[in-house]
This record gives sequence, structure tokens and C-alpha cells, in this order.
Amino acid sequence: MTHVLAADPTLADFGKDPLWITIIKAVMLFLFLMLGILFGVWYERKLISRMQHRYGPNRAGKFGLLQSVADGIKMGLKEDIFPRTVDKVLYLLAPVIMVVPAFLAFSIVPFGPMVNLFGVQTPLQMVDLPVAVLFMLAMGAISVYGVVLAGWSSRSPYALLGGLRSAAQVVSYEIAMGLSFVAIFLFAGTLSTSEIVKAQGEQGWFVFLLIPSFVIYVICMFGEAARIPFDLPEGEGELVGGFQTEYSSSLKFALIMMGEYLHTFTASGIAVTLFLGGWRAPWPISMWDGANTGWWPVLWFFIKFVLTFSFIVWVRASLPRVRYDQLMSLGWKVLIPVNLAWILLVAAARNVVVNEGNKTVGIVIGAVIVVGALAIWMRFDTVNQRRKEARKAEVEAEFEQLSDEPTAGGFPVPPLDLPHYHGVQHKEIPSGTN
Amino acid sequence: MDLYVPILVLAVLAGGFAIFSVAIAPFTGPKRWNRAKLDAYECGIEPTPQPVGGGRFPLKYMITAMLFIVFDIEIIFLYPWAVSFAPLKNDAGDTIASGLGLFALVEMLLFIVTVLVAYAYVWRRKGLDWD
Amino acid sequence: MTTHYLILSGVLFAIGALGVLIRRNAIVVFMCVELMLNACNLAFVTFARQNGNLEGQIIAFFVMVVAAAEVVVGLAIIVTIFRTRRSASVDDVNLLKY
Amino acid sequence: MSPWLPIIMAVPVVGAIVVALLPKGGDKLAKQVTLAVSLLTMVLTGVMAAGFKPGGERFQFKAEYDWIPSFGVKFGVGVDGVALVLIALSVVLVPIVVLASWHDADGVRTSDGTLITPKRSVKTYFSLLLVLETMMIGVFAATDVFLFYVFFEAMLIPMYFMIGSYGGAQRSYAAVKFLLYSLFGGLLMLVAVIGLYVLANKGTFMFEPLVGAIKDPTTQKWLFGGFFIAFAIKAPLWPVHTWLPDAAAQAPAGAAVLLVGVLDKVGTFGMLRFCLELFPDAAKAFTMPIVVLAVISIIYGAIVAIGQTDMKRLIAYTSISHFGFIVLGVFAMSSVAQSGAALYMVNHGFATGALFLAAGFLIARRGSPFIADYGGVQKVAPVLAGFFLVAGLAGLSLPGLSSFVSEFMVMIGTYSSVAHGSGALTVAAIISAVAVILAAVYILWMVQRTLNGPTAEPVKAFKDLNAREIWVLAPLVALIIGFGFFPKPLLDVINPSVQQTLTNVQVPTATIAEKGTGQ
Amino acid sequence: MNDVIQAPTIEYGTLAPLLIIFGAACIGVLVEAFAPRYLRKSIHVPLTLLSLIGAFALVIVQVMRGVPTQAVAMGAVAVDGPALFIWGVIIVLSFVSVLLINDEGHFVASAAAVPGSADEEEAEAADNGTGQTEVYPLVLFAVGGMLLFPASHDLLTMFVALEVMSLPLYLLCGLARRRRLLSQEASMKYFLLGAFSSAFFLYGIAMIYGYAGTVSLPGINAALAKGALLDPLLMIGLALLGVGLLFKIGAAPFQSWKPDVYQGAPTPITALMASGTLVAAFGAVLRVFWVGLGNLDWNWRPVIWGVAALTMIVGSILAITQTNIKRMLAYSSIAHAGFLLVGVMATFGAAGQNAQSLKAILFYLAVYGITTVGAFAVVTLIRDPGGEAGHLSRWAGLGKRSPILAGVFAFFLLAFAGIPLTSGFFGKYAVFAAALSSGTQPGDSMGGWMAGLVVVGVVASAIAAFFYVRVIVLMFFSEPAADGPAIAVPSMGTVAVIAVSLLVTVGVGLYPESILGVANDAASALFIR
Repeated sequence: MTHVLAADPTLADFGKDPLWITIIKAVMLFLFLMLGILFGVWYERKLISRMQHRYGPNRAGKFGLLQSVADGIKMGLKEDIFPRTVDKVLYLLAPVIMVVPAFLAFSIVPFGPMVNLFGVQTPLQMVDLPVAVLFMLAMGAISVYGVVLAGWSSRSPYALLGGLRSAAQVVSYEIAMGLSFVAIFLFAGTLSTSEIVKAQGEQGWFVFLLIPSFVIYVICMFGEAARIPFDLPEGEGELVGGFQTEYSSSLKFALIMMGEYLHTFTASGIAVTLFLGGWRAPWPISMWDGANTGWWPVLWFFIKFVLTFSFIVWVRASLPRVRYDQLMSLGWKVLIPVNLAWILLVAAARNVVVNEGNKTVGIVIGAVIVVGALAIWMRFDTVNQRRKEARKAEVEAEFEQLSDEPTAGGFPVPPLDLPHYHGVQHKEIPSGTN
Repeated sequence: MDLYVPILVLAVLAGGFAIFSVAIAPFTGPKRWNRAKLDAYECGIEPTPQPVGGGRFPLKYMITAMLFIVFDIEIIFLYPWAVSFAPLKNDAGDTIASGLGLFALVEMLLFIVTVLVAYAYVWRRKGLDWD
Repeated sequence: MTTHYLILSGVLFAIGALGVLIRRNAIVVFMCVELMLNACNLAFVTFARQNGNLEGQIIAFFVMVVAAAEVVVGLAIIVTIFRTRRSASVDDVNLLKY
Repeated sequence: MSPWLPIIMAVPVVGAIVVALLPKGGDKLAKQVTLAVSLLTMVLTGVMAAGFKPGGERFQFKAEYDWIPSFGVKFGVGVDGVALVLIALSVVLVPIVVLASWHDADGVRTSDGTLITPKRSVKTYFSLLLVLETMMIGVFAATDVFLFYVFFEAMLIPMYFMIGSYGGAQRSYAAVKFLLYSLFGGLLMLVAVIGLYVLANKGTFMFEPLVGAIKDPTTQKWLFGGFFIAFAIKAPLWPVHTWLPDAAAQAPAGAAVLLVGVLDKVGTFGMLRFCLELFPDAAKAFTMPIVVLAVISIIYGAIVAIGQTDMKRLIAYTSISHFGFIVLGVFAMSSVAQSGAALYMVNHGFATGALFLAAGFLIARRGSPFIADYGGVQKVAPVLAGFFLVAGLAGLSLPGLSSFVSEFMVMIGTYSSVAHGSGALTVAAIISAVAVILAAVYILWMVQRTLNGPTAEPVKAFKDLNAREIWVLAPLVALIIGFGFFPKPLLDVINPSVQQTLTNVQVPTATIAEKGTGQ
Repeated sequence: MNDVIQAPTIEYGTLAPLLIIFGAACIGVLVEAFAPRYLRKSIHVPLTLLSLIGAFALVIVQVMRGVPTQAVAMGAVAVDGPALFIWGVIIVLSFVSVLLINDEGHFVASAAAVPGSADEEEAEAADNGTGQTEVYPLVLFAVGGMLLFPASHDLLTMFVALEVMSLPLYLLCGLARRRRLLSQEASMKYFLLGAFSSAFFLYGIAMIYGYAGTVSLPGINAALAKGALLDPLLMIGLALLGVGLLFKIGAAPFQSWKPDVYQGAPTPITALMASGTLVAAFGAVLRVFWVGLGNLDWNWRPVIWGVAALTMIVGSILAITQTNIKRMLAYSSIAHAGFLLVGVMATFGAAGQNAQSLKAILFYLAVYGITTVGAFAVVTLIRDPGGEAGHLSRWAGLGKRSPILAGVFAFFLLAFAGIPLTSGFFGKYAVFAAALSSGTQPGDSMGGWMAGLVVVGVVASAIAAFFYVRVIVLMFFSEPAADGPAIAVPSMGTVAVIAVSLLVTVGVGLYPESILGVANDAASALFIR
């Protein structure tokens, strides 16, 4: 389906809107996100409880739809605790720093093609940049500052460690995420989201072309948005709420929650935009020519968006939280090398396909990459295998030792055949005597 | 430049909202003073006094930060490479910018291999392990 | 309008240099150096726009890399010193007399 | 291309290496080898000198090899009369010094057995001595200015170590002072050398092409300054003489002989060869001030010498006075005076050498350099006393002893020189004549205080000269007396090259007319 | 990207020496990663030495094949005659230094461990005197940077090379096994000041880029040829660039880091810095001032004049007051930097003149570098219980206790002082001659100034001679102390280093043409402009 639709906006179409259109767009996006949060919270709770055979919120309003509104109001009316020791300015600033970039990050997500908005032809997208994706990543990175500052300004060990932990986690997964996009750019040849969507129109959805990238992205998505199974930043069980320990209640806490929700939204939005064809209609519908014109695409976008979000919720419902070292080693030791190998492979293939000139060399290089990657992987695999076996063996040995000699390992176990257990000198006290 | 105007607008909007809600929080809620409540929360025990500018933390985090810098920079180099790797075609389908092609592939191969060398070193030196 | 950016970069550079000369904590000094490098980046990008060629922006990339490398090395050194003598103040580093 | 000079220069350095590589404990062997080598060198030089044609071209036994083409530096050697006699002087002095300092390195004991200098490495001392000999020959033989400079500077190092490691109590101070003075002068000269090369723009450092290459008078003045200061420091001329008394007093007797006898001659030799011929105009322009300096050092040296209590210092000051005479002669711009100066260099070498050695023997016996500690030596050790007396008389240039001829020629030449028309030089000659009387005073007084009078207690233990010491002094005294009566062979060799110098300097023919009156 | 991007080309053959060094460095890192600890050193040493030899061979091949007359790698690197000569010199010097580094017991077992702590003990127990073997890859990286620095043909490459050269050195400075705190201090001071100066360098580049619109040296020169020469951008840029470069060569008033770093760093590393870094830095200085700012000489030469004079004087005078041998050598290296700057002063005007002064500087660098390494090699051998016997008083009477060592050291000192029949003398002569002759060429307003500078240099070297001589006096003319320092039995490597340095110093002293000829050929093919 390489036919190009005139409605597809490109970078050239941006930066032309009059200010009022811009403002309208901004307000629309803002409202969309705010309502989205309200709805999303409710939706998530409802879905999970359904999955867990519960009712979930069903008191406030029909189906408990107003539940999150109620929560919001409650938070507004709770006491605003302001611990004595905190670093005042940063403590207050942190939630803001967390939430604002989260809003901005979403602004590059395209909702649809060129539409007629109050008589103005404009792409249905807040903004697009030559470096749109980079911008999104940057915003994600900035909100990390919020997390760290929140932890740091709280002056409490839990908060500090929590902040550092979540920062470490987020940056680690940011690398893998950033790498997972490279393959896309290799195909799309641009960083602007609208043009990437366009490219998917021409070359097909990248989710099919680049499954590994997609898988990696999805994993990183959880890490970035700190959702279960990677929600260690506020792993209550381990560090009492992490960096937000001192933001016990009130609107500051609400802002932090909001920021995290927005990250989840952004993650889904980006997934849809970069991999799932953006606002493009899925296959059977795309047969109909009108599918990708006018306001219809918004619908397709919403469907994909909600589905992605539901998937995230579904995962939350079904997976436990991983251990921190597992989290990190997954990010550093698996995702990054696999990513790099994959990128090289894609590049080699791409080189063979599109570039003029000598192809054999390209093919050879591609082969070299594949072989090399496999070789390294196998080597590591065997090494790991040996390590595992060795570890297992020694554990068993230890166990053996313990079983046949109880006092080994420094844990004195009283021998079970001591006389008094058998009550040798046990003196029967006849009952009922006085 | 005016590509960035919408972002500015949105930033103003979101920022206004955030600052507003931070600002009104103290007034909307009640105030019931309680010394323990205003202490740093440490599961109820007396809070350990924290030095100004946060306490000391494991070096591990610093190492992670350094690694992050290195690899993030690598990404910085991957993006332009990726973008200008393939020849750029316009809507009519004819090339308006030839790709870097084989050369770029080889160079990037060298680059990534070099990075992997450092990566292997870090790995072997337990730089990536969290115990 | 590029002049404003130049002025800004100049100011940043001056602040950084001053910080290096005035501040005593090694890490702060070192951050000031980084600030200077970023001032350079700003200048490069500005000039790139002024001269209408991309070199400046490319240079900015390389500077970032170098800055990163410097950060890593510098932190390593400072942390080592800190571990050995529990202080990162430049004044405590005074065994080498002129 | 004659191989003579390179061979003569090579022999001692090879000997030095041999000596240095001798097995441990081969001290005696080392001394013998050194003596043999130095004698061989002397013989070779003698044979070569026999082939020297006084009437022939100026530089004979020439040899040129490319050394540093990139700098235009050649290894160029060759001798004219003056150089020849000075080389002869050095090669004659070296074996004598070897003999004289036979026991210097292995701890000098006085007659009553007190150790005055501790045991030190013998091999090092003698190999340094031989290296020094090579460089002394080289510096006189060099016809390439750069080569000359190289030897001029390099000479310092062995002498520095000889003074520093083998000298008396104050040796390191003396050594450093000596080195730094000479080095400073040398560096100024280096600038001048470079300047000469660059400005002459001949692309070579060879002496003959460079003669008259610099035309511009002011440039000449600057370069002349560079050279002259270096030479003035070397041949200690008042006011830059202060290093000499220290160095000479602290150095072991042998080293002192070479220092005063040969090394300092390089200065006066350099003035005669380079300052005059390369920069004639400057030389003429500066004659007056230099003459004044010369006269001052003549008188100053003499007067200060009288006040000395330390023999070696006294001798050092006498040499300052004598060097004043030589410089005076060089710049008097008359052939007689210059021949006299050249002759003086040789004679002074012998005379002072003898004096130093004799004094050295005295000191070795008593362990103290102070005149006051002696007295009545002649009763105890007549032979030693005799030699000491003769050497002393040579020092005050008694008629019939060699220095008289040269001193007389210098004064006559200066007196009658009409360079610079005015009778200024005449006046200078007359003033310097006073020094003759002063010389009589200081020498005779010293002799009288040491040799005559009541015999001091420790002196009674003195042994007279042994065979070795006689062998050291005898040849010198023989030479002194010999040249005293029959200086002609030397003058025949010297005169032509002096003539050459004067023609290069283009002094008025009038002076040249009355040449040879000295003979 | 509206215009057509052309795939760039890289002449791998010409850059082969660099690539070998860097490749070997990467392999070294892999060795660190995968080889067991007890094997590492025995892999590293041959790897490092072989790579250096290979690089040297390739340099020779380059020379045989004929010196390239075009900048390679899209005008980023210029492998011209001088560059090749400098490469050769640097490779030889670093080879010698590596021999010195192999020597056991210079480097700490684990840099990060707190002295006296448990893990320190453990690390000490683990390593067999080899110390932290990361040293080898780090050295190779540094050497690679040194090679790239003088050969870089645009300022960006130069900056990157500068950092590649410096960063490993910063770390290496902190790895001394003994006197740990001193060494770490040195490392920190070096790092902070170095980063500071490189920031200046970079801002200078930015300004010049703003002025010329390019960072390639010939481009800058071309821009100077037509542009206004009093543009403030240019002036600021020139000044800041100069600060950065002069810092690296340790010229006054930016010399203060040198003594501290030289004293604190492990002596083999000091040797490497004092020789290799200096050579590389001067190569870069020459290239910048001749290729990049050649049309601006009337502007920078007065400044360099002052800096050179100041450097010579400061170096010589402050050296007199030093009591630590390494500090003294550091100041002497400052003074030598001054002498070299005299040569830099002379590189301008006619090509012939430039070739002459270039030859002089190249020669000077070669002989000075090798002598320096030798001197530091001797320093490593005079040991106290607490490490090397740094204090001069400990050297008293060394001539009595080990005459050969003392003699060799004395000879090196004489070479530094520039006494004839040592290599140092000819180096000094060459530079001064170049300076004077540059003063005489037509149309030079600074003829007299050059002569003046040479006189200053002469005076400075007379002053310098004093403190060299003082050490000799100490070693030979004063009696040894009762509890004199131990004289370590030198390992084969150290012996080789000292022997080679001595051989070169003597040989060149007797027959300078040997190196001078090569330098001449190298210099006569000027820098690519």
C-alpha cells in the first residue's frame, strides 16, 4: 500500500497555525489528558477488579464513574502535610517538574491527518518537530529530575533511596527504549512523528516489520512508566512509597500520580504512533478509502490507544513485581546488547535493500553480524548455563551436608534424641490431687 | 522557531495548572499540628538526622549514572546515522538525498563494536550487577 | 538576534570560570567546568546558525561526548579522593607545595 | 689533509677510555698507562712540529671532515705558529703533571703523616686528565669556529670534576664558581658565534672564509663583545678574574698547572686569533678600554699578590698580572708586542707551572698552603728550595729566564706601538713597567719567608725531593733557562702567524716596519 | 538535509599507525575484561610493545612510500613530514616509557581501595606486584591521542585528540602505589586544571569558528587572509586558544600544574608525560600557529615573545628553589618549553626559514624527550623505604655509593644544561640559530627582538646550569649520608631505558647529524597548509 494520501501531513504542514488555533489545540489536548486521567484511573481499577472477580468502584455515580473525581476532591480537602526538615523550594517544585514535561511529552502524538478545524486546514496534532521523538525522550528524562529532586528534598532516607532507585531504573530503560527506536528511523528516515506515521502508510506498520524492536519497546514502556511489573520506585513493600514517601497526601501527591499516569499514556501513545500505524485504520477497514481521511482516524487512534492501555492494565493484573537486580540486569544485560545486534542487522538488511551500489559486501557484512551475534550469545549462554549448574551443585552439596550433619553451617540444631524429649525423668503429676 | 510555540502554550497551561494546585493545597485542607506528623517518616522510629543536601548513598548509583551517560551519548550518535542511512525519496519517489550506505554501515559497525568492548569490560567488572 | 545567545554563552562561560576560581568543593568546581563546556556548545550552535553551516552543531555533538567522558573520569578521580580522605574540598588537597 | 692532528687528538682520549676500563685496583697500572699515553702524544706532537714550515702557508697539517652538514659545521683542524707552540706547551705539561700528581688521588699525606686529601678514584682522575689533554689540543687546533666553541665549553667539564672531586677543602665552591663563570661567558660567545654564522651568511664556520666576512662596524662591535667577554673571563682579566684564585687554590697542584698554564691561555689565544682577525674594526675601536683593563689587572694582580698569605692564591694573582701583560701585548697591535704576547703564553705556562708544582711539593710536605707556616726550608731541603727559587725568579721574569724575553718584547712593542697614534700605549707600557718592581717584591718576599729564616718546627721533618719530583721539575727548569737564552726557534714559528694576524687586522704599516727589534 | 549527503572517504592506509594503537588499546580492554588476573600482565606487555613497534614500522613505511601532500580523512588529519617525524618520536618515547612502566611496584593494586583498608589488603595480596593492569590500555589510549593531536588538521579533531590524550593521563597520575595521597592529589589537580584549560581551548575554537565560519586550519588561514584582522571574535578566540595550548606545554604563566603533577604521578607516567605529551603539544602548537594562524603572525608573535621569555626565566629561577628532584625536573621541563617557544617564535615568514626552525624544534623535541625519560628512569632507582627518594638531600654522595648511576644522571643533567658534546647543546644551538636567522630575514620588524630573546634564553640557561650543577655537586662532591637511600637493582627494562637514553644523548652529542638529518628531511616537507 505505497499509494500516498494527500491528507498525510508532513513537517512542512506545521508551524503554520494561527495562534488561536494553537491555543484551541492546546486546551483540547489538556482537557483530553485530564479527562483521560480521570477516566483512566476508573477504567484501570474497574478492569483489574473485574479480572480479580471483584466489582471495583461502583458507588460514586453510575458504575462508579465519578470515583476518581471523588478521589480528586478528597485529596484537595486533605491536610497538606509539610514536613519540617524538607528543602522547601525543591520540595514544592518537584511535583511540578514531574507533571509538566509529562504533558508536553504527549504533545507530539498525532491524532489524525489534516482536518478542517474551524475552517482552518491543520494537522490533528499539537505539534511536530524534526526531532519529535527525541523531544519525547527528553521530556521523559526531565521528569526524572522531578523524581530525584522529590527524593532528595525530602531529607528522608527512604525518599532519597527511592528517588535514586527510580531514577536509576528509568534512565536504564531509557537507553533500551532509545535504541529500540533506531530501527524505525532506519526505515522512516525521520524523527518527526507525523512523517513516521506517513512512512507506516507506505511501508506497513512497523510492529510487523520490526517485531523485536516492538517487544523491546513494550518492555521498556513498563520500565519507563514504572508500572507493574517494574513499579519498584514506589514498591510499597520495599521502601514505603519510595521517593514520594513524604508527599503523603493532598494535591502534591495528586500531581505525582497524575505525572505517572501521563507517562503511561505517553507510552501507549508512542507505541501506537511508532509501531501500530498511528491513526491509520487497521487492515480490513483501510480497504475503504475514506478510512484515513477527515475525523475518522481519531477513532482508530482511540481504539488502539485504549487497547494498549488495557494491555498495560492487564499485565499489571497478571504479573508480580520483579526484584530490583533482576530489573536492572534485564535492562542492561539483555535489552541493550540484543538491541544493538538487532540494529546492526536491520541496517545491514536495509543497506542491501535500498542502497545503490555493491550489494554482496552488504550481504556479507549482514551475515557476519548475524554469525557474530549468535556466536557471542551462545558463548554467554553456555557460560551462564555452567554458572547456573555450578551454583545449583554447590547449593545441593550444602543441603546434603546440612541434612546429614545438622550442626554444619553454624546453625546449631539440638540433637533430636536427647533423653528429656523422651521424658525419661518425666514425672507424672497425677491430676486431680491437691 | 514558531514550531515550538504550541509547546510553549501547552507548557504555560500545564505549568499554570500544576503550580496552582501546589499553591492552593495548604488552604484547602485543615491544619492539625502534630510534631510526629511533621517528622520524616521512618516507619515510626525516630528519624535519622539527614545532612544538608541529602545523605550519602551507594556508589552504585553513580556508576549507573556514568554508564547511562556513555550509552545515551551512543544513542545520540545512532539517531542521525539512522536518519540519513537510507536514501531520502520525495513523494514522487525520486531520490533527493542519497544515503550513506555501505560506508555508514561499516563505520557504525566499528563504532558499536568499540562500545561493546567497553560494555564487555564493565560487565566483567561487575559494573552491571546489583547484589 | 544571535548576539543575545552569544552574550548568554559568554555569561555562562564567565560564571563557570569564576566558579572554578572561587568555589572550593571539587565537585562544584568540576560542574563549573561542565558549565563552561556547555557555554561553548551554545556558542557553537549559535555560530552555526549565523554562518549557515552545520559544522557548529556537529561540533556540539562531539563536545557533548567529550564532556561525558570528562564527567566519568572526573567523578572517578574525585570519588577516589573522597574515599581516601573523606573530603572533596580543594583546600584539603594541599600536600603538594610549591 | 694530513692525519697528524686527528691522530694526536685521538691518542689521549683512547688512552682515557683504556684507563677508565682498567680492572679494579689497577691504580698503579692506570698511572703508568696514562704516563705512557701522554708521552706518546708528546712524541707524536714533536714529530709533527718538526715538519712545520714557518715560512709556509698559515695553517698547516690541515684536516677537514664533515661533521654537521645541516649546520654547516666541519671538523676542521690545523695549526698556525701560535697554535703549534701552545699545543706543544700542553703536550709537554701533561706528562709532567701526570708525574707530579702521581699520588694526589690516593690520599696525600704530609711528612708527619696527616692526611690532607682523602683517597679518591685514581682511574677517574687520570682518565679525566687525558680527556682534558685531547680537548686542550683540540681547542688550539680547531680551525672551525664552532668546533673551537665546542672544545672551549667541553673543556670545562673534566676540569670541573678534577677541581671538585680532588681539590682542597673549599673545592666544590671553587669548582662551581669556575664552571658558572666560564659557562656564562661561553653562552654569550655562543650567541656571538651564531650571530657570526647568520650574518656572515657564508654557510660555513671555517675560520679563513669568515675572516673579513662581517663588514658592518656596529655588528662587529656586538659580536666582538660576545667573544671578548668569554675570553676575558677565561684569561682572567680584571674585573672578571675572581674565580681564578679560588679555583687555582683549591685545585690539586697538577690540575692547577693545567688550569693556569693552558686553559687560561685559550682566552688570550682566542683574543689573538678570533677577536682581532674576525672583527678588526671593533678590535681597533675597543683597543683603548681593553688596554686600560689590561693595565689595571697587571697592577691589581701584582699588588693583591703581595698581600696574599696563601701560596697558591699568590701564584694565581701573579698569573692575573701576567695575563694582563699578555692581553696588553695582544692589543698593542704591533708585531713585536704580539709575538711577545704569544711567547709569553708559552713561557708563562712553564714558569707558573714550575712555581705551582714546587709550591705543591712544599704544601704536600707541610699540609698547609700558608706562607707563615714555613721558613728555613733551604736548610732542610736544599734541592726543593733551589727549584722553588728558580721557578720564582722565572715568575718575576729575571733576565736570562724565559719570561724576561717575552715581557720585555711586550713592553717594547707596546711602548713603540703607534697604533692609535697617540702615545696612550706608551703610557700604558710605562705604567705596566711598575709591575716589574712589584713582581720582584711579591716573589722575593715569598721566597724569603719560606726558604730563609729560622727553620719552623714542622719543617724540620721535611724530606728533600725524591727522584719522581726531580723528574717533574727538572725539565721545566731546563726549558725556562733554555728559552731564556735562546727563544729564536719559538719566535720563528710565532712571527709569521702574528704577521698574518696583523695584516688581517690591517694595522698601519708603520708598526709593521719596526718588527723583529725584539730579537 | 535538503542537500545531497556524500559518503565520506577515509584513507585507512595513511592512518594505520593510529588505528593500530587504538585497536591494540581496545584489545587491551578486552584482555582486562576476559583474561584472568595472573595472566593479564603477560598478555598486555607484548601486546603493547608489539603494537608500538608495528605503528613505528608503519610510520617508516609511510616515509618510504613518500609523504602524503594532502590532508586525509576529509581534511581532518594531516599526515605530513613533521607529523610523521613527531609520530616516530612519540612512538619511540612511549615505547621506552612502557619499558619503564613494566617495572614492578610503581602502580597501585586497586586504585579505588582506601589505603590500609581490608579490600586494599586483599587487592595487594591478589596482584603480584604488577598493580592495576588497566595501565597498559590507558597508556595506549594516551599515546593514540598524542599521535592524533599534532596531526589533526582541524580544531575539532585537535580538541578531541587533546581530550583522548589527557583523560587517560589524568587517571594514570592517580595510580602511584606509594605516596598514594600525593598521587591522587596530583591526579585531581591535573584533572581540574586540565579540564579548565581545555574549556578555554574550546571556547577559543568557538570564537574562531564564529569568525572564520570553519574550524579547518587552512580554512581559518584563508579567512584571515581576506577578513578583518582586528575582529574581537578573532582576538578573543586567539587568546583563549593560546591559553589552552600553552597550558598543555606548561608555559608560564600556566605552568603551575607541572611540578605538582610531575611530583605526584608515578615516575614512569611522569616520564611519559614529560616526553610524549610535550612533543605532541608542541607539534600541535606549531601546526596551529603556522598552518592556522600563519597570516596573523604580527599578532601572536609579540605575545609568544613575552610568554617564551617569561617561561624561560620562571622555569630556571623557580627550579633553583626546589628541594625535590622530580619537582626540579618539572621546572627544568618548563624552562625547556620556553626554549622551544623561542623556536616557535621563529616559525614564520619564508618557507625556508620555517623549515629551519621547524627542524630545530623537531630535533630539540626528540633529543630532549629521550634524555628526560632516561633521567626519570634513574630517579625510579633511588628508593627510600616510603618510595622514591625525592628529596635532594637524599641524593648527597650518590657518586660515591654508585658512581655509574650518578655518572649517567650527571650526564643527563649536563645534557639538560646544554653543555657541548651532549645532545642538549645541539638542540639549544639549533633553536637559537633559527631564532637569530629568523630575525635577519627581510621585512621582519622583530629582528632586534629575536636577538634579545636569544640573549634572555642564554641568561636563562646560565641560571638553569646552576641548579643542574648543584645536583652534580651534591652527588659527587659531598659525602654520602649515613642512612642513604637504597639503590634498587634495576630490572632489564629499566637498564634498557637508561642505556638507550644514554646512547642517544651521547651519540647525538657526538654526531648530531644522525637525527638532525631526519629532522631536516621531515621539516623540509613543511606542514600541509
